[in-house]
Amino acid sequence: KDLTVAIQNNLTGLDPTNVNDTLSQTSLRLIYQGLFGFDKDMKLVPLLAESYESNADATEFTIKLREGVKFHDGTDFNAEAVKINLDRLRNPDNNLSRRSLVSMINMVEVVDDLTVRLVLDAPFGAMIASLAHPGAMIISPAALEKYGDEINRHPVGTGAFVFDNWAADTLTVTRNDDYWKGPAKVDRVVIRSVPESGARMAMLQTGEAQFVPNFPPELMQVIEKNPDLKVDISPSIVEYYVAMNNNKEPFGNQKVRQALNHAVDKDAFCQIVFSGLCSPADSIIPKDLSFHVTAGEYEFDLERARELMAEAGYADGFETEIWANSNTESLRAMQFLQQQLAQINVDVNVVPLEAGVAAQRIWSIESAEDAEVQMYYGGWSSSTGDADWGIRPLLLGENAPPSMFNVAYYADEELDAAITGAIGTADPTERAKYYETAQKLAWDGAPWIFLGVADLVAAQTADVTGVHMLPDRGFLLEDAAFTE
Amino acid sequence: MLSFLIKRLLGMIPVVLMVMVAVFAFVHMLPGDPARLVAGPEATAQDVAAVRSALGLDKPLPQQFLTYVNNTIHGDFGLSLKTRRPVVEEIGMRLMPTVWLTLFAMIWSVAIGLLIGVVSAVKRGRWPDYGGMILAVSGISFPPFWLGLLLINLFSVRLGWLPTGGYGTWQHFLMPSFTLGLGVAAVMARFTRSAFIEIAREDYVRTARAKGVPERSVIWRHSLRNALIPIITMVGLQFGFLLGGSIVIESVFAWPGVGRLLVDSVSYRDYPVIQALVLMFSLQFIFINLLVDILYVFANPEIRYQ
Amino acid sequence: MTTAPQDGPVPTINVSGLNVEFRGENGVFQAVKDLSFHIHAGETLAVVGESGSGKSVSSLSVMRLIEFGGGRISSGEVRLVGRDGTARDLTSTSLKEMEAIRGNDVAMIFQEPMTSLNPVFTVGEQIAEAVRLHQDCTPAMAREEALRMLEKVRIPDAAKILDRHPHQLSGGMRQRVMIAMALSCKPRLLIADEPTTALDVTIQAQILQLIRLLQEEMGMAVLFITHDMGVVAEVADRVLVMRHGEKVEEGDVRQIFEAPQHPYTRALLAAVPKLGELNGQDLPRPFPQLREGGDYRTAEGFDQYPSQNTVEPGPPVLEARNLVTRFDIRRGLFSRVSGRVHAVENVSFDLRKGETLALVGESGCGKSTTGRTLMMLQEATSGSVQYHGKDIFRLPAQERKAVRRKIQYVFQDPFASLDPRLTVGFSIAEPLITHGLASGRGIDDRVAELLRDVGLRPEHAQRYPYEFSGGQRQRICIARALAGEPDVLITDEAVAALDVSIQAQVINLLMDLQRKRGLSYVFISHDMAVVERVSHRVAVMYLGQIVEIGPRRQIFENPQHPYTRRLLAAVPVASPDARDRQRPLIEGEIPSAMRRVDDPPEVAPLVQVAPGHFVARHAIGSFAAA
Amino acid sequence: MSTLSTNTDTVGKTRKPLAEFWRRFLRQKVALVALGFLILLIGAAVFAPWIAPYDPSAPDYVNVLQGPSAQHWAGTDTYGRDIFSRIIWGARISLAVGFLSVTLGAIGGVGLGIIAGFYGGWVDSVVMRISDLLLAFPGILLAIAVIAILGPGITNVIYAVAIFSVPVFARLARGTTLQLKQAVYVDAARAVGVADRVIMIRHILPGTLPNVIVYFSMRIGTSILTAAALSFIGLGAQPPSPEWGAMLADGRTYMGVADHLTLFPGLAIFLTVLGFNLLGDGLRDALDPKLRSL
Ligand SMILES: Nc1ncnc2c1ncn2[C@@H]1O[C@H](COP(=O)(O)OP(=O)(O)OP(=O)(O)O)[C@@H](O)[C@H]1O
Ligand SMILES: Nc1ncnc2c1ncn2[C@@H]1O[C@H](COP(=O)(O)OP(=O)(O)OP(=O)(O)O)[C@@H](O)[C@H]1O
Ligand SMILES: [Mg+2]
Ligand SMILES: [Mg+2]
Repeated sequence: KDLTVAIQNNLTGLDPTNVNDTLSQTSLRLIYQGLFGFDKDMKLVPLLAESYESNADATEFTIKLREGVKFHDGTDFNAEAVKINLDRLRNPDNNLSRRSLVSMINMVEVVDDLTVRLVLDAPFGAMIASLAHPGAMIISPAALEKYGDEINRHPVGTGAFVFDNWAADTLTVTRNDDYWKGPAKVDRVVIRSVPESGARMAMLQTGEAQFVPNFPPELMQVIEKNPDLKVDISPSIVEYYVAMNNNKEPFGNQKVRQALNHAVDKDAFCQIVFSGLCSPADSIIPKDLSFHVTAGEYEFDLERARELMAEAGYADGFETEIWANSNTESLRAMQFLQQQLAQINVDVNVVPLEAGVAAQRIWSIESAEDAEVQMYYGGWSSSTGDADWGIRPLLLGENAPPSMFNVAYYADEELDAAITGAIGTADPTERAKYYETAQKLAWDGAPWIFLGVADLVAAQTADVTGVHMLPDRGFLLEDAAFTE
Repeated sequence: MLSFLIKRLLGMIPVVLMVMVAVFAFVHMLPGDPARLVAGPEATAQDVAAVRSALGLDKPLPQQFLTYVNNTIHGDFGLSLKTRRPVVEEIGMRLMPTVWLTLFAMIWSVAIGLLIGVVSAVKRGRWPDYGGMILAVSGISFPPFWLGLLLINLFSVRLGWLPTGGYGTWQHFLMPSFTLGLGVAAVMARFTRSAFIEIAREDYVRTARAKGVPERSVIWRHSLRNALIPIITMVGLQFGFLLGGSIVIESVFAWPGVGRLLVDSVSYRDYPVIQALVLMFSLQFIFINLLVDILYVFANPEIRYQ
Repeated sequence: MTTAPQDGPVPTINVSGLNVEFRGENGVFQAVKDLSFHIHAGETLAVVGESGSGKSVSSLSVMRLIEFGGGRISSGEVRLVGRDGTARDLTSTSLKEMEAIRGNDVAMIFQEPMTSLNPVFTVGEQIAEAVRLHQDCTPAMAREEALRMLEKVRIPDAAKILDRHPHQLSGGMRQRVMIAMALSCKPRLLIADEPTTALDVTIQAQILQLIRLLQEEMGMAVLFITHDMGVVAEVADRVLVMRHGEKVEEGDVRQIFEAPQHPYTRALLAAVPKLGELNGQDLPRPFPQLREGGDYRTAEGFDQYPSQNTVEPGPPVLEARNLVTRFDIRRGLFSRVSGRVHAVENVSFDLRKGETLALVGESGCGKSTTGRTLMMLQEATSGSVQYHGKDIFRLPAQERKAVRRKIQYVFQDPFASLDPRLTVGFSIAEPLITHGLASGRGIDDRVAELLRDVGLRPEHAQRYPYEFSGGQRQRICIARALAGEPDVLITDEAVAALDVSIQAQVINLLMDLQRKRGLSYVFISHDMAVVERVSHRVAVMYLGQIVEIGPRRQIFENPQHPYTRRLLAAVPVASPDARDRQRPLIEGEIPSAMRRVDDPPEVAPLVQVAPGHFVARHAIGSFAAA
Repeated sequence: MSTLSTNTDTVGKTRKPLAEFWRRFLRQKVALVALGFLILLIGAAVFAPWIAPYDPSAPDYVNVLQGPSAQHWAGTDTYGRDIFSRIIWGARISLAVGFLSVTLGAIGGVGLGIIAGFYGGWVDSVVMRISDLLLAFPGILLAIAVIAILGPGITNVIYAVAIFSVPVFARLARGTTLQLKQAVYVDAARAVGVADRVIMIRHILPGTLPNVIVYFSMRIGTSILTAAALSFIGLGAQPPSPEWGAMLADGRTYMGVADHLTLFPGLAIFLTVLGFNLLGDGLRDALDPKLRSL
């Protein structure tokens, strides 16, 4: 039987090392596998690797590979294949968009047929997490040889399904009978892009699709009324926040930033924007990311907010602008924030930005001084499942646009030290300490209005099991099966 | 006839050139950096710079333009920035679904539109006229995505008669082409009515009656042929709109067509795809115009090739 | 006066007590009142009457076509004997059944030949359709029949014409196609509504003969509507005179001509211009007008008007010199000029203040184009036109506007020259407004005055062109042309669509204006009898060239060019005694003015044969050099 | 003898075309009803602050997504805002976008089309090639371009929609002009000395109007929906200003859960567009004297 999955957007490519969107990456997990991967709770698990060891300062990783695995084209999976893949990915001449995952590797050594050693330039504690990212999945060396750049259209991996066809809006894969974990339980998986959420729901109802990840929470009622359908709600690692540009008055003032945090009712935010399927943020990273600690709470308290505003000299409020990518959810969120902040006389002008325009005005500026952004609403998920990628790109002082994504232009020396300290070691307890400090510091400094962590909602027909959403909004289909 | 065709085609060369200049200017005027979008949300500044130079977007604009024109003339439309598939392939696999959908929608809506228009004109001022026109006006007033979703709800979910969307069998065509054609049918109905009323009082219509031509034939043969000129003009325009304008319908019915591709490409700043698509739209527009002009001559021999 | 069914055979059609009305905004308008008449097989009834008297409406009612034009037969009976010999009342026949009767038992030739054919079908198809509808035959047979009909109406090269579209044919040919179509099913009754009004005399003569021949052949009853008493005399067995929607008199053609009873009929006959009436006179002279209660048979019964000597000496108002207007016909990829229509070729003439120059000639000879060129509506290929010594082709825009007011044009097609979206009042007021000649109420008053001048009523100002009959429209156009108080008036067939009485009135009006204001006229016409009345000088055109020009008397009494003579011979004479039914048919169309680029027509100066009388002696068309 | 036999009647006034047109329009019953509705709507838009029972952007988190009730005639939206009030306020934006943009487009298009058709030659070529260019460009893309350059906001939406209405109006007007300029009555006007400009306005423009009005009234609907589409991709009205199209687009994710979110804005658009179209038909018929007696 075929499993049809309806997703919102078109896939952008089939070369895992060269795609950037979660949907494409996660879909490619059907065909490809990495040395490591995640289970449905986003816990790191070995896949093509069996185990690894690293030295103390996190500069050398030795990885033992699984034996007897074959690519779909019959090529053997071995250390040489890993070397070819990692060397291809980290070579700047190849211009692969996922290069940053492995750019810190200095050398890939084939120790024996089933062992590779990675030697890094500098300590990088999150190395193994990076390898678990779909961008570092392993491609058949023979196929790379054969197709060259065309590998994007002829994927050959070791996964549970063999590539069949990629048309305008559909990816079809068929069962790999030689899969090393044993053959999958469905014959084919079809991933179709269906832009309208209403249409995706209709497909579920008619049985044209069995699984709809990222289901709009507002439609849950419909599913709940239908005995043939069910929803699956799980926590995500996507945190929503409003970054306040610290270079712009009055956001340079910590009291103002804290006041704004007190002025927003986070429960209401979850209710309005995500129909209640969301929990208020309690740190700069979501609960389900490793090294998360509860950093504190900005309770909804308008009195306190007004007080702080007065202390900061803004008793009469001020006028500002909020930007976000334009989509239904951010529009809803921005309007909500507009109403909330109006309570403390902050007059917010809502400016939705078309994707390209957003890229231009927020990320592609020449230098930090040119930034016009005042407040930016967005969400972030750490695609490596590690705290590092959840904090460093967003709050490290030097990572302000255009270099990375610190739209708050937040620069705090103590915080920077904690963040860089954490990647200097591979020792989990030490990293945990660093990250605790970082989270406490950032919470107190309030570079953002901390909002919430949305739940994942997936809808499926009741006769399907083994389909899951991953906390980063990807999904796992490998174990899908139909119950009769 | 042949020389007329050649002349018309030659006359369109400047339009195509203008379109090329315009679309090039257009994509580069759009705020937004494709390199940024290609490099992805997690890319660093260096990554973006690397992508930019790999795509040749760091070259001076005039040079980029010449490269673009040169490549286009040689039939090379490049690779999509987004999927890295050849643009020709990217468009190729979406073109036919759009063309068929458009044709299908066009055929039924023109037929129905004509029928309603003629009946309204003939029964002018009586209830079939009001009924027909209100029907027609409703056709234009329905927001298409709303209607599309209502239809899916009724015919797919409730009744289970039709697939919710996608491109495939004839059943797949029914709802999208209905939704798409509704506006056209309305436009056709109203223009037909209007043109028809103009014709109805012509002397030659009276002549036809005087020789005993049955009323049906007076309407469908003698009057309609003469009313065709404005109608054909409208069909041509609508056709052009439909091919490029079915974006909403393609989204609602998950139709793998060029309209959706265009919107996706714009938001992705996929320059090669946008450029090729717009060029294609303009060529198709030229072609339809030509067809319209040829039809004019068939519809009314008084119009000569000029 | 009722027409009781007479002894003998049953008439083909018997109309009794017919009333037709139009429901308008301003109430009901009764267009035909209590009309009765009958026609026997083989007989021709001519219906005459002034414009707007209900002639067309009556005939459309017989066809039951009036319903499609917004009219209604309110009472009366139209009893027609069909092919099967049974008589039925058409007023109570359903419209569905009428379809089988129309074209089959009754056929009609319409007043407007230019617009009555469907532009999108070939003429062959249009005739064949009629055949197919009423006769049980295959398309091929219908086409055969269409060809036969075209040959019968003597269209040269009929096989080729069969596949032409109407716009490719001249007015005369279209009218013959209409006749072929009407006759194709050998109707019992043929209604011909002014079939020749728009045509020039030579073609008219052909068509009249044709209808008569075919009538004799098929034994049809013919209802012939016209306002031309010459035509009536030529074709009618009996005559019915209408006025204001009512029959005023009916009788045998001789009786009507010799002993008309009703004063209106008398007035009508009195107004008929007769060729040769001014023989021996040099100057034009207005039509005599029947005195109230006067005896139409004696000169004493009329108000006679003296000849008018309005021509003032001095320099001419208008001088045309070597005027040439050609139309390029382009073909092919590079729009090469493949041929030229030599519409006006080397035309020169003078026009003095107070003078009327008539321009006569067959259809397509270039009369209108000459007029349009004078009006600067058509760019001249070469030559000049001077108005009071100023070359009007080279005037600055402002002066040009002033000159335009002074030279006015009455268009050949009155309906087309009125904007259908404006009231006629506004159309007449337009020159006043444009040139600031009146304002406010002054405009309304002036418009009312102009309307009265041309025999219409002031309240007509509020109506739209389509609400008028052809003749009424023509008068509106004259009123409009007069509004700008011009010096020169170019009238293109200005009275062609008028019935004789109005025609006489309008012509008298024009001449009166000439006398009072010293107006000069270029009088374009194909009606030689009218031309004789009005003109001081006459220019005869043929294939774009003037073949003969001279004082009116010279041209009419001593025509020099063979073409002039032929033209004069074709004029029908308004007397039943003069009719010559055995006259041979003149065949063919006039030769075309279109020539290859490398084949220009021969032009040469005219030769003076008498003082002021010039004649072409070089070869033009089929007329060889003399 | 210069005054011929006439029945001397009352002197009729020369009715001006405009007055005449009005008189005829007043007889179009359906169109009058439509006009009445639109006037009502415009009134509601103008007097929205007094008519609307609630503040259109005031949230009420206790009463979100409520169906129609006595308090909220059209229910409330995601933020508990009163949909009825939003529709009344939204009339301001939607009517402005729908009407102004098309009016601008029509004025520009018809003007250019008549000039192109009347003068022909190179003027015609230039105008028509530019309009071809605009037509060849998909409308939504053109709108995005305009807004990308001018920035988002309702005024720019109006310009954007106006610009891509121009070519069709130009074509329509040009087509009719080509026909009408051949008319003898145009020659007749010229012969009287009427200036080209006046001929275009007085004799040609009215002839183009029947088609233009029909298209105009249809276009209003399209442009309201286009504006909605633009709002939806974030290029239209600024939130929280209530724009019908945006309300509809927003509400569509609730279809099946809270249908009143789409029903009422949809109905508002529907009725407005219907109103404009019926009015358009009426105007068209009033402009055409030939239809009078029917
Ligand atoms: N469709 C119509 N609506 C209103 N009045 C009409 C209509 N057609 C004709 N009339 C009026 O009916 C009267 C008779 O018109 P009709 O066309 O029969 O005149 P006619 O005798 O044929 O004149 P002509 O010789 O000028 O053709 C005229 O006063 C005319 O204004
Ligand atoms: N715009 C034009 N283009 C090409 N040929 C034309 C044009 N106008 C007139 N002609 C041709 O020029 C010739 C003279 O036409 P014109 O209208 O002057 O004739 P006319 O003497 O007025 O005839 P009628 O008595 O039928 O009105 C005809 O052969 C006609 O076909
Ligand atoms: Mg008549
Ligand atoms: Mg003429």
